[in-house]
Amino acid sequence: MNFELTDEQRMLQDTLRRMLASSQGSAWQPLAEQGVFAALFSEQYGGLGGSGFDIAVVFEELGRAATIDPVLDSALLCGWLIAEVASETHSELLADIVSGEVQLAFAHTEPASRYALSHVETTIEQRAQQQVLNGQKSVVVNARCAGYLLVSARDEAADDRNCIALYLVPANCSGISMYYYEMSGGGQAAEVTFENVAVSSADCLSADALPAIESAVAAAVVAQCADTLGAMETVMSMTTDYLGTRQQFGRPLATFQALSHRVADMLIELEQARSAVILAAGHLDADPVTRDLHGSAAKNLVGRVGQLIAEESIQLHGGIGMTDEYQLGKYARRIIMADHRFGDIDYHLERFIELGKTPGDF
Amino acid sequence: MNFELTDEQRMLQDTLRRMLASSQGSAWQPLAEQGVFAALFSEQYGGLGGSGFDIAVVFEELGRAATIDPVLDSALLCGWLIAEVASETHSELLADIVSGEVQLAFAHTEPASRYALSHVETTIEQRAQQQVLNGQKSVVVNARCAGYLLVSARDEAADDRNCIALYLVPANCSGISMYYYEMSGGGQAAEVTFENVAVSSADCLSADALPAIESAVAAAVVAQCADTLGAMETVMSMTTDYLGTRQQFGRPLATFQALSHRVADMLIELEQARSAVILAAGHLDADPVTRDLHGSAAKNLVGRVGQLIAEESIQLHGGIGMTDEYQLGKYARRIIMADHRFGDIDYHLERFIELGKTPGDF
Amino acid sequence: MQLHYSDDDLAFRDEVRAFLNASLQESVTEKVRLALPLEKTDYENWHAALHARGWLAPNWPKQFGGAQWTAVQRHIFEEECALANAPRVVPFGLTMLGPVLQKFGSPEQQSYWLPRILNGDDWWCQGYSEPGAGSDLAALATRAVRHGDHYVVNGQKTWTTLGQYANMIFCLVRTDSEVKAQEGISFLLIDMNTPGIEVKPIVLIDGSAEVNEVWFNDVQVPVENLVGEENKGWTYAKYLLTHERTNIAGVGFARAGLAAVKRLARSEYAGEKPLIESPLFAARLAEIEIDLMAMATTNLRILSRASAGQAPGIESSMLKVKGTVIRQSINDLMRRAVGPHAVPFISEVLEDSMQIPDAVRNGRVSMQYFNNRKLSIYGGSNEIQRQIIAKTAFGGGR
Amino acid sequence: MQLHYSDDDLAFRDEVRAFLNASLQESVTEKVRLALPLEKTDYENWHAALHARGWLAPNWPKQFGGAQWTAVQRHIFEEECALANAPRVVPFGLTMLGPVLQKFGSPEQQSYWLPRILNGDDWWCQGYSEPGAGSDLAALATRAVRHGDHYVVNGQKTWTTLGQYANMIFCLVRTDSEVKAQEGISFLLIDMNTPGIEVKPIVLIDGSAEVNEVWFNDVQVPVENLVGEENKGWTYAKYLLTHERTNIAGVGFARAGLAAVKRLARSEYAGEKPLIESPLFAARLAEIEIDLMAMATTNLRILSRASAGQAPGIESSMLKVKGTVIRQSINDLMRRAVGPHAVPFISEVLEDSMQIPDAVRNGRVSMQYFNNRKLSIYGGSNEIQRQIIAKTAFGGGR
Repeated sequence: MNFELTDEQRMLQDTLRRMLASSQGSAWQPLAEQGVFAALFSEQYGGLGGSGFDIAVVFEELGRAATIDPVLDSALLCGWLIAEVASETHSELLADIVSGEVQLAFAHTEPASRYALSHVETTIEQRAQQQVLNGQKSVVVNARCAGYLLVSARDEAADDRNCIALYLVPANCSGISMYYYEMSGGGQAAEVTFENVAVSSADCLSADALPAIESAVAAAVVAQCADTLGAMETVMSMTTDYLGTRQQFGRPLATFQALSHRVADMLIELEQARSAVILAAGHLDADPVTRDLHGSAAKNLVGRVGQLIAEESIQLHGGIGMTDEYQLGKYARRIIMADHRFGDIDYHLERFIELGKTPGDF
Repeated sequence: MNFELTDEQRMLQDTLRRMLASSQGSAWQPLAEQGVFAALFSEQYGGLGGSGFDIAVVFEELGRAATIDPVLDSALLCGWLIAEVASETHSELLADIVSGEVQLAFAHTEPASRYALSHVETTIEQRAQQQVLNGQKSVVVNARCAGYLLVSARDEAADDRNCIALYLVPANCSGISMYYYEMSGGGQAAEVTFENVAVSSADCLSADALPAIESAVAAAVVAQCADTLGAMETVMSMTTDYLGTRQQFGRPLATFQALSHRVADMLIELEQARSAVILAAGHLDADPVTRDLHGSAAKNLVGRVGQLIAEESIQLHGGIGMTDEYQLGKYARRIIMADHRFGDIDYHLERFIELGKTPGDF
Repeated sequence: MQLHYSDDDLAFRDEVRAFLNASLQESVTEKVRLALPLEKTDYENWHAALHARGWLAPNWPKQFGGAQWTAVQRHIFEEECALANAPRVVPFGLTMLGPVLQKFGSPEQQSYWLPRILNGDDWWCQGYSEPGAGSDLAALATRAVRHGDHYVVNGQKTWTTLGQYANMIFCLVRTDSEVKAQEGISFLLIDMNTPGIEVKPIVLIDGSAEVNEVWFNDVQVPVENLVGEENKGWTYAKYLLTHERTNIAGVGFARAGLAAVKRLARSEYAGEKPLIESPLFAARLAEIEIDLMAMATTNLRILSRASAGQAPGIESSMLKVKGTVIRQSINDLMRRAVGPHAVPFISEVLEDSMQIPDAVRNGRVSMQYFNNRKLSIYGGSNEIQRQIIAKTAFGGGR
Repeated sequence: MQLHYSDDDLAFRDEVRAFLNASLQESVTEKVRLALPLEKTDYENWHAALHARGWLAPNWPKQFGGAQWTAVQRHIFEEECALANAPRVVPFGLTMLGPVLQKFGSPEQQSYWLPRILNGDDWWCQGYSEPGAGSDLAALATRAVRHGDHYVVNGQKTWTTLGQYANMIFCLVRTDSEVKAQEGISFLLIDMNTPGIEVKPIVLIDGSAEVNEVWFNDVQVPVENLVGEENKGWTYAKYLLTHERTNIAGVGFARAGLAAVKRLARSEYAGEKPLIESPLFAARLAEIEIDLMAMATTNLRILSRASAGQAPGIESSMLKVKGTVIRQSINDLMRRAVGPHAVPFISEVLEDSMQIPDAVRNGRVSMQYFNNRKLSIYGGSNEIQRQIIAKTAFGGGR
């Protein structure tokens, strides 16, 4: 048993922490130059890492610095999807993702799908000489900057696990319309409508993409949890700093026992969150049941801890914590909104229960 | 709107509080002499009260004093059952209950019924010239002192709401065997086995007793919640007294802010519990859905608050709170064990949800 | 005990409902329901409509033009307004300054300012908090120095809600720094148009800009704008804080919020079933509903005691804590209900907020969630309330 | 990172399992599983079996007869013992006094007492707490006054676990009352058979009688039973408290408890379905399981750091709090699982406890629930632990 990072991981962590501490606005370019995206992929796909721990190291730092670049949705999520289903036919695109040359967006969630990965109503139909996409996608993160969309669709209406196809569609195709918005947690997304968007069969990356989607989302769950962990670390240090400095009734807030005991509970839960992230990262390459069981455990626990730490930090700060100018709010939004991506605490608790019924050794 | 007790209720409360504060061991005789049991029944059944608030007043005081007599299970629960189904045929027995002359026990719960009131496997069968009871009853409170048992049974195996009959059986009938035990919350109970116990058709109080059982249990739920409320009041005053007196690190525990804020939260929840009891008591005579909705709300809320107050009081007391000699433990057991009678917090939360689906004005 | 409204109360409720039905415009209630920002005129119109009906000042005595309702009537009114998504009545003149002037103001101040409050001639805001004095008002540093018939005021106030619309502010200022912290404070009425005053909005984490900083730089205030005696302002401020807290529990807001959650949870689907049938969500919802039922009853119990002339004690602190916790849980449920659609950042300052597609506008519930974190911070933080409750409990004075 | 046990560790685990399998008697494990009281001989037999295998003192250096395992090996051993329902090893001699003597005792004390601990010649108990000194050890009042070659001890100790079986007690006593509270304390070894000592059981709320009061009335203790220097006892006590807390999280106990809850919840029925399929119960269970998985990992992380020679910091306080909260939640689930059958009072002093019908014996889980309220009180209450954590956090020394 060994809970230490490898030397490479530690270097990556140091580099990222230094770089992001000084970066303003987008860090995409420096991230690409430092080869950070390569850390998210195994050598097989042109990367230099790709393990759960590599992913966790990168996203913990991105969360700690509250970086707004779409590393999770574009590089990791779409990159893993391409790697899983089309690494050979689209090796050039994959290389461009790994190098940071191109950005994508995963158009999968729909207005009625909530967190279910298998709920797809968008249709693909054969009409005359071509295939056409019709449907509505929700919360397509990074749609505005994406060169391509990865679009899930079905050729029949069945709401089951089979027959979910994945298409690679240039974002500027005729028939695609988007309503853009900023996200509370940082970054941007869009509601995307497909109206008779013509695609060719070469654009179809997979006719049965759900296992690949589940695998890529499992990596995204590890990333999202690590991101929240990093953000919580920043929040905790802001909170202890503030309480140690701010005076009320003639002494620092930190000396008020009722407040300091709440800080102790937050620190305890932060350690729990760190362990949950380690467990999820360490099982990302396990069989799907074990992988998802630990992913769900982490997403549930980190979601609960995130809510505690975000809410308590604001409360312990008082008024200043409510202001946009102070950085805390940005982090609190990032942490709370993370629970609305890839399944919230209830979704993952139920999935954990469901997966736990499968006998297995974990 | 008026939240004041009537003069009669206030007098009853004062009398009870005085009497129970000075009583040692069983208070059954003085309770009977003061006409306390009469307060649990309406005039129609020979009583002087019988409203939800009358019941709440009595049981709040019994809980406050941690009285161990079986007022709830014998007088209230069995009394209400007789009143509901056999007030005319068994008027003498009812009068003896109201005056405190006789004690009964309700043999209804079975090893597999958990909290469901409609789960009865005990059978009643016609054999030759007589009817015989066979089955097993669990947690029959007050079985040891009961002159009669009220036994639920079915003549067919159907596990539905119909065909649950109620029999009045002398406790010393041949074929009845009992395993007695003390209860953690106070009082005693037994596991009771019926093996070919002969009964006559005159012993059958009702052939379809479930609505009456539900009504009597609704009154028992109000009583149980009020009892817990009273017990929590004692616990809170023990806790604030202790923290105000006990010195640690040179000053009273009450001056430690982390502890005093927890006390504040307990007091807030205690007020919540009081309101929940008032709501349940005030709707005891409403239609069954409204009645049970408020009963379930109270049992759930009081159960949650009880756990908070019992656990926190022990923790705030430290070691002394763990000892049997100090009175706190007795109260903590009474409060926690109340959650295991007539449905626990989960059972009542689910029932609340279920009942809430019925349209109604509450 | 009698849990139900009297016939008189029920008749009053019907009267309120009829009035709300006739007077509220859907364009306004829709904004309230979606927690979108109101125009200044929306507030003003509602103020005028209530004034015309004689219902603007339920808490004022008749002699000053108030409705002089019973506590139960006021509760009914507040609850019906919340359920009907009426705009809130801006409280600074009506429920805060008004009672202080009625109790401590000079006859001249009463006859000049009180009618102007009712008529809506002045829009008041509150100058209590300062950057260095949050829950600790005694630490306040804004100074007023008397020069002849004027005070000269210097300092900074913060968290001034709706200060951007106000033309008048009532302020706590330090007039004597030699004495103990809570003495030496005075209560001044200040015209916001006086030279030297600057108002800067504070943007909150939900993007809203309803609260402000107010800066005072050599601001001249006529001495007749001093309320009561110099250096006695702390007494008036405490009166204001403990007085008039009938709606501190926010029962009406909570009920309206819970109704909104249920609406959402019936239309959102988790798989084949509406979310409201998902066991975990239903359990969260039911637990909050049970808590709210109890708290509403606690609120009525305290109101009914107040009607009977008993002073509210620590109960208002209890209601403040529990009321805010419940409302915050409802906001939490609301964002959980919309699932992945909670992420859009729909600030109230977006101008086309009524044109945003429905799915995207769901993000508004997250804004409410973040905005309502303030509930447990302002008006005496929940920590301060717990301190008050514990102090009373250990003082043995329950 | 590598989350899994090494091959060596796995081989060790197999070895432990085989040993437990061969050595534990079902009559004993059954009592442990049902939380029934053990006989003195049950403890003694287990002690002897471990000693025979050389596994009695995992934390002792080899020179004193210890196994000198790695932290991970000790963790494996403790976890396997808990899962196998092995009796606990009475810790007072082995994990508490032993290390103190090894570090601070004289060569004579080491060579006399340490083998006796291993051989089970002495049954040690602990005399720290006093009625007036709970979490505040510095307030202790038991005095030892030196007269020639003896100390004369007067006072009272409390919470002395298993003191009824003990023939020796190690005590903190005050030898100088002139100095500051934490100075002037000495560490004495006292023979329980000395005249003037009286042991009285304390019955706890679950009816158990494992803890005791110990009274000292002019008890003569030879000076050679002083450990280390006079008035330096506080240093040794702190060493004892911070040292050897590898099992503070109680992961093994929690895992065994969770397994027991699952067994119960599969056999209890709520209507047609086993309780484990009831959504609310399943959710409670899953949340605790998730918390436990994380805590077990935190525990391993800290152990692995300790193996690497890093001193445990506030992490052991964190594990104490989270570990006890989790174990108490498991006890809570256990009583919930048995539903109405939780009410029988099945005290451990009932002599026929193995003869009680199964349904009634379910009441035992409530006893465990009540008994384990102690977990968050003793060994430094959770409030003390939070204080330590906060102090470190604000001291900046993480």
